Amino acid sequence: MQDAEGQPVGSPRLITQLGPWQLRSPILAASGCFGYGREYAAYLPLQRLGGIVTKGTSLKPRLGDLPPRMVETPAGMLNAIGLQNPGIETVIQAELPFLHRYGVPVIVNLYGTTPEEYAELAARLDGVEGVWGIELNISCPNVAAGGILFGQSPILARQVTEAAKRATHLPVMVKLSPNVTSIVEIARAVEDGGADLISLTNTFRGMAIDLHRRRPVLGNLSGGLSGPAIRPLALQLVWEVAGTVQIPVVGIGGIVSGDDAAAFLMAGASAVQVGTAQFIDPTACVRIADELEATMNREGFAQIADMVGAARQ
Amino acid sequence: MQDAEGQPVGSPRLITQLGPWQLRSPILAASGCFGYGREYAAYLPLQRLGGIVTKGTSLKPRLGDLPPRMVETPAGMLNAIGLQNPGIETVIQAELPFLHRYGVPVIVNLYGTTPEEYAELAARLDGVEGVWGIELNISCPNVAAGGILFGQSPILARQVTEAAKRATHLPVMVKLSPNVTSIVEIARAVEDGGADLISLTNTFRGMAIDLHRRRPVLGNLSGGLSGPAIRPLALQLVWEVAGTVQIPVVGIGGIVSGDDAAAFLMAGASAVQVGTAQFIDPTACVRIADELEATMNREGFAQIADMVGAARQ
Amino acid sequence: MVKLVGQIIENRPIEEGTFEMIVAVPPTFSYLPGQFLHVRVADSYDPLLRRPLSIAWAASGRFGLIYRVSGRGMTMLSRKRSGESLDFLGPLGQPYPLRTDRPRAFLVGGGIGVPPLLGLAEALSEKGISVTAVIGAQTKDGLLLLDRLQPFGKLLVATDDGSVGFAGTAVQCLEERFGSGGERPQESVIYACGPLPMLRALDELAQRWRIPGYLSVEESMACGVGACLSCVVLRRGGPGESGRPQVVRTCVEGPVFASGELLWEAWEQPKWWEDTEETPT
Amino acid sequence: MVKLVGQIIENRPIEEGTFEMIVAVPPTFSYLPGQFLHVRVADSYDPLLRRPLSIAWAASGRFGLIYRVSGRGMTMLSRKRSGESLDFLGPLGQPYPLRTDRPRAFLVGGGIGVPPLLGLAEALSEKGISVTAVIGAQTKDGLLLLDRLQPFGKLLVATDDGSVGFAGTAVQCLEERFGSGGERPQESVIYACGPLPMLRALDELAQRWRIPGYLSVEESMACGVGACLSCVVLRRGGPGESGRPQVVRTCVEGPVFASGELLWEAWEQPKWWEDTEETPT
Ligand SMILES: Cc1cc2nc3c(=O)[nH]c(=O)nc-3n(C[C@H](O)[C@H](O)[C@H](O)COP(=O)(O)OP(=O)(O)OC[C@H]3O[C@@H](n4cnc5c(N)ncnc54)[C@H](O)[C@@H]3O)c2cc1C
Ligand SMILES: Cc1cc2nc3c(=O)[nH]c(=O)nc-3n(C[C@H](O)[C@H](O)[C@H](O)COP(=O)(O)OP(=O)(O)OC[C@H]3O[C@@H](n4cnc5c(N)ncnc54)[C@H](O)[C@@H]3O)c2cc1C
Ligand SMILES: Cc1cc2nc3c(=O)[nH]c(=O)nc-3n(C[C@H](O)[C@H](O)[C@H](O)COP(=O)(O)O)c2cc1C
Ligand SMILES: Cc1cc2nc3c(=O)[nH]c(=O)nc-3n(C[C@H](O)[C@H](O)[C@H](O)COP(=O)(O)O)c2cc1C
Ligand code: FES
Ligand code: FES
Repeated sequence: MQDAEGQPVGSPRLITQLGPWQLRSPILAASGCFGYGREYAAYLPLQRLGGIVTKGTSLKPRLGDLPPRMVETPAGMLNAIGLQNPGIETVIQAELPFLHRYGVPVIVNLYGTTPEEYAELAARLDGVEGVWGIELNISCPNVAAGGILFGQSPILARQVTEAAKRATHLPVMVKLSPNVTSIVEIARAVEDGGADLISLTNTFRGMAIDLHRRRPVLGNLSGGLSGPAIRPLALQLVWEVAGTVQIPVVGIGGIVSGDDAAAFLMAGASAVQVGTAQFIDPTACVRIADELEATMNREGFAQIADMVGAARQ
Repeated sequence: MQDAEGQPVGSPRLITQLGPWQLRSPILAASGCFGYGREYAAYLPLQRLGGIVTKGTSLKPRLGDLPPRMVETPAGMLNAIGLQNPGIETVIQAELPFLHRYGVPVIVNLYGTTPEEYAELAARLDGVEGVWGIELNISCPNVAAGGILFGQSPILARQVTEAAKRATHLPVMVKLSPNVTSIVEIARAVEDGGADLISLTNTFRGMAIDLHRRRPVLGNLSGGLSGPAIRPLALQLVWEVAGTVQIPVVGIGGIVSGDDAAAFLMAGASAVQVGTAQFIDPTACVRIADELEATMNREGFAQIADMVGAARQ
Repeated sequence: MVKLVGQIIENRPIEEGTFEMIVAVPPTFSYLPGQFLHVRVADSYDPLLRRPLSIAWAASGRFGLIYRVSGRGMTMLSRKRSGESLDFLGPLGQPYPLRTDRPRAFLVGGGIGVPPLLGLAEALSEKGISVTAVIGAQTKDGLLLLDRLQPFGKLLVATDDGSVGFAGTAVQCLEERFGSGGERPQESVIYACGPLPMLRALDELAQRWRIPGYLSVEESMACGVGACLSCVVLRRGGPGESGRPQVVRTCVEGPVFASGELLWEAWEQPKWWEDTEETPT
Repeated sequence: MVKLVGQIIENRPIEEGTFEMIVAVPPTFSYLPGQFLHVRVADSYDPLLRRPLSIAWAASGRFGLIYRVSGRGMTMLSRKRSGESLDFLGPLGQPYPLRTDRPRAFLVGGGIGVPPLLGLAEALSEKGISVTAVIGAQTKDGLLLLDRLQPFGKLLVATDDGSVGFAGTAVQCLEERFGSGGERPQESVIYACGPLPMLRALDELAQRWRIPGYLSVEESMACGVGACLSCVVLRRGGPGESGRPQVVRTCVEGPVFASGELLWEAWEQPKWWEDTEETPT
């Protein structure tokens, strides 16, 4: 399929209603794995994506964590990037206009150290051209303050959500951390706080040890585990959350194929995000969409909406 | 090395002090992955193991979970066995005497639905020949009552520990669940409850979906993830707990090589358990011990104790 | 029951999508038809686990595996070349009993269930049993190993779409033979390997005609040696066990079970498994 | 910057533990010395990530990779056979600048850093630059590609144990040449690829002798294309940036950096990275 300007837009069967948004595909690029879109523009038609969630963005620029920042693990990788980013102003001035040209829905992933910071970030993005919504990262395991702390307490998770909601007209997606006893409790708190969507999961806190140097490999000691290794864990969390909240859920974690995406949809997600798979295959977000259509054909689903929750009956 | 009867006992350099026990090796067979020792006796010299932790054992026999009970995932597997076991009496009469013949330290993994049941099980094993200790499974994700519930609440975890401690003279090891917000909180509760050792981690709750049947693969819907996929997550938990409690920690999760075992020791574990690796290589527990000795040579460690916590300096 | 390493002599496609691997082993290696090997397909941990494969046949110092290249594990296996080594455990599990008290054996195979019948056909025919292989598939192209079974006796072929032989399933084909009086139930034994629906239908047929039947069941396996309790099925309790169902391991007590032994409903009826605390076992 | 699939023409050991893979690509394929490819070594997800490998050389319609079979990824790569395809991204990253303003080039390679110098030596000598390769290793057996570099100019060899050539490191060997007045710093450019300690020592040497130097750095990479921020190093800020250090990506702004550009202390001194909230960048 092509749009008015002859650009490929993918099959109409992939059209997805995700809360307030109608998307061309249920496959979105996950935060931190797609930069601000520039790097992958040469590898795939950006306009075919359901959306792009940007790298986590803070008020001020951040240098991020000490290297080494990445280490491979079985079917996974640990990262401790530490939310390196140029700060919200530079992102708005220098990065978002590029994405806006492609007409691809942009969701800006936000990171703050206080509810007020989240609110300030959310307010700043209100009305910025090309921005469809924000994703609150209350689940980053690689920063000292904020981040995961908000995602591990129902009260704080709710406060951050409320603060952001009050500050912006944009739809607010809240991204949960898996490192909790009860994901359902956090999901409820976030829903009560007024979130429009929930995305999960962020990475799982993990570690690798350098035997020779006799210390953890990563500069930050710990990192966040992503990739196929975490897929069964993420699927379980999505299953639990989708069975609890009324707002739409976006599944994330180890998706590398159309069948993987289908599993998350069947577990109750309305769309998915793809992260680490991009590093292995820079066309992943579009390939997975095409594979998902093949899965729909094979398993007899006419449209994306029919798959959502199909394994819950 | 051989013992008085000419049986191989492994290198003296592998001798490990684990809390109250002096073991021939820091490599123990993990619960549920070694049955009651019979099946693997043909594949490896049992007396070379640091110890065998038996399949989870309950007061009454249990049929376990509905099949399918196992599904492979990237670098991991999900299981939902549901603690099938013949009950404590049969285990004492029919299974433990077999292991006793090999002189291998036996630690009986116990599962109950109330603190009283754990106490009853612990009391029953007191003085049983060949039993060196018990491991309280307060972390099984595959049973409806008890199990993981105790492992997710500091108060309950402490109660179960205290109940078992009061009921037996045997050393009590408590096996933690990773599905918690703060592993440190649970570890402290268990230490306060009088535990002699802490082992971690049990499996992570996960799910796989059968796209064709449009339902979760496992009969129990969810299962527990084990294998190399979880190694970085388990290592992180061991790092956190070993930095918190004074009692020895036994590391478990995705260990398949001597280098993997070394990483857990360097993170602060005093010994490790090997589970899923046994399924891939039925000689794993002994091979890993031999590889660990090679790692010690390569990295310049004279004895096991020197490695413990070496990455924490 | 050992861990062995054999050398691959040959590994090539023998039919569309199906490979045969021939492996050299010490001449002391022996097996009984119906037993399987637990094979390591990769050095990596993805895929993680070994794969159970029936021994299709064995001769002095070598054996054959015949496998369909379906998923990732079998694809990796198919990439191994002659000269490389194969890491396997086995032979494992209970074989088909070779019944010599009845003169006629029907070997029913569906899909990728055919390979173990090859060695079985040879063993039975060596014992003077008259062997009839009943091979079914959806279409003509799915039929496996017809030429290899031919030498050991009669061959009946069934395809769902009727593209060759009997139009219908292998079980319906067999039913028709007994129903028409063409075969005598009281002289017959049934041996089978194939998909679950086929085995259930055969079990019913065997019980109805009072024919002894032996069915090889495929369950997902982790350890393959009885340690993990992954691969279980429910077996009807014998009179001595006061009729209580037993959880048995496909890898140790199976994969071959006698007709009438298995509680197939267990696959569908959670009640057998639920509230096991309450179930007096 | 593309995702390509090439066909492997050859993949074989050229020296102890070192392989050369020759890959056929469309004749339009071109690269500049110092650039790398990001190569998929397995179909499985263990190992998960691509592996960065320098292009050692390229000719019309083909290129060569030269790699040491060290860990699992390289072992898997070494198992690929001619006729199979190779999935790669690239050419990626910044090449060595080919400086023609100075007549002499010193190409310093340690360990597995030698391969990219091959194509570089060829390109420089084609431009009329006098090339001297300075190759170091711990022992004689670790010296790589001497015969392949020979045709492009002079060759200096250094071994830590003195088993052949200069007794010491490649950097010490070079130091000695300049120190003895045997080479003229003001006519020279240094190009290097190798382990971190070698690069640091060379950086110091180059700055001290005021020789322009270009150093290729190896950092762990996930994406290889600049999206993940895994592979960063700290670069000194230029005057225009008021001297503030910048985080740069080895895969995009590197792997080749100019001597004097990198803040090596960043690898050791967390203070550069800590409290970044406070750091006015
Ligand atoms: C006792 C026994 C004997 C067998 N003999 C043969 C044989 O001779 N030839 C042959 O082609 N196949 C045989 N099978 C089936 C064979 O084991 C599976 O086809 C194979 O495991 C598929 O692996 P895969 O990675 O290619 O497929 P995938 O579908 O990718 O495998 C994913 C997972 O499912 C399991 N699995 C998939 N299919 C089956 C199945 N049918 N039975 C059990 N587990 C399965 C795998 O072991 C693995 O854990 C046998 C199975 C059993 C239990
Ligand atoms: C720009 C660049 C060019 C390179 N060119 C060459 C070359 O031409 N020939 C060659 O033999 N090697 C080269 N290397 C190093 C090569 O990438 C590593 O040797 C290789 O990744 C090791 O993979 P493995 O799985 O065999 O080792 P493992 O040690 O098992 O790898 C584990 C992980 O560590 C990473 N890693 C290991 N060693 C290195 C390293 N030295 N640099 C960066 N990451 C590493 C791997 O990518 C992987 O993520 C280059 C590296 C970079 C960054
Ligand atoms: C290198 C890297 C950087 C990431 N950065 C962010 C980030 O800035 N903000 C965020 O919310 N999540 C971040 N994530 C998490 C991913 O968005 C995603 O939730 C996680 O990786 C799981 O998905 P995957 O397995 O598909 O990668 C990052 C992940 C990786 C691997
Ligand atoms: C098939 C299977 C059965 C298990 N049964 C038990 C059990 O009965 N009791 C218990 O405490 N842990 C049980 N476990 C958990 C293991 O002992 C171990 O904690 C976990 O598998 C992680 O280690 P691994 O990655 O080395 O397997 C089981 C694990 C598997 C895979
Ligand atoms: S596969 Fe482990 S018990 Fe059968
Ligand atoms: S490897 Fe991803 S930015 Fe360099």
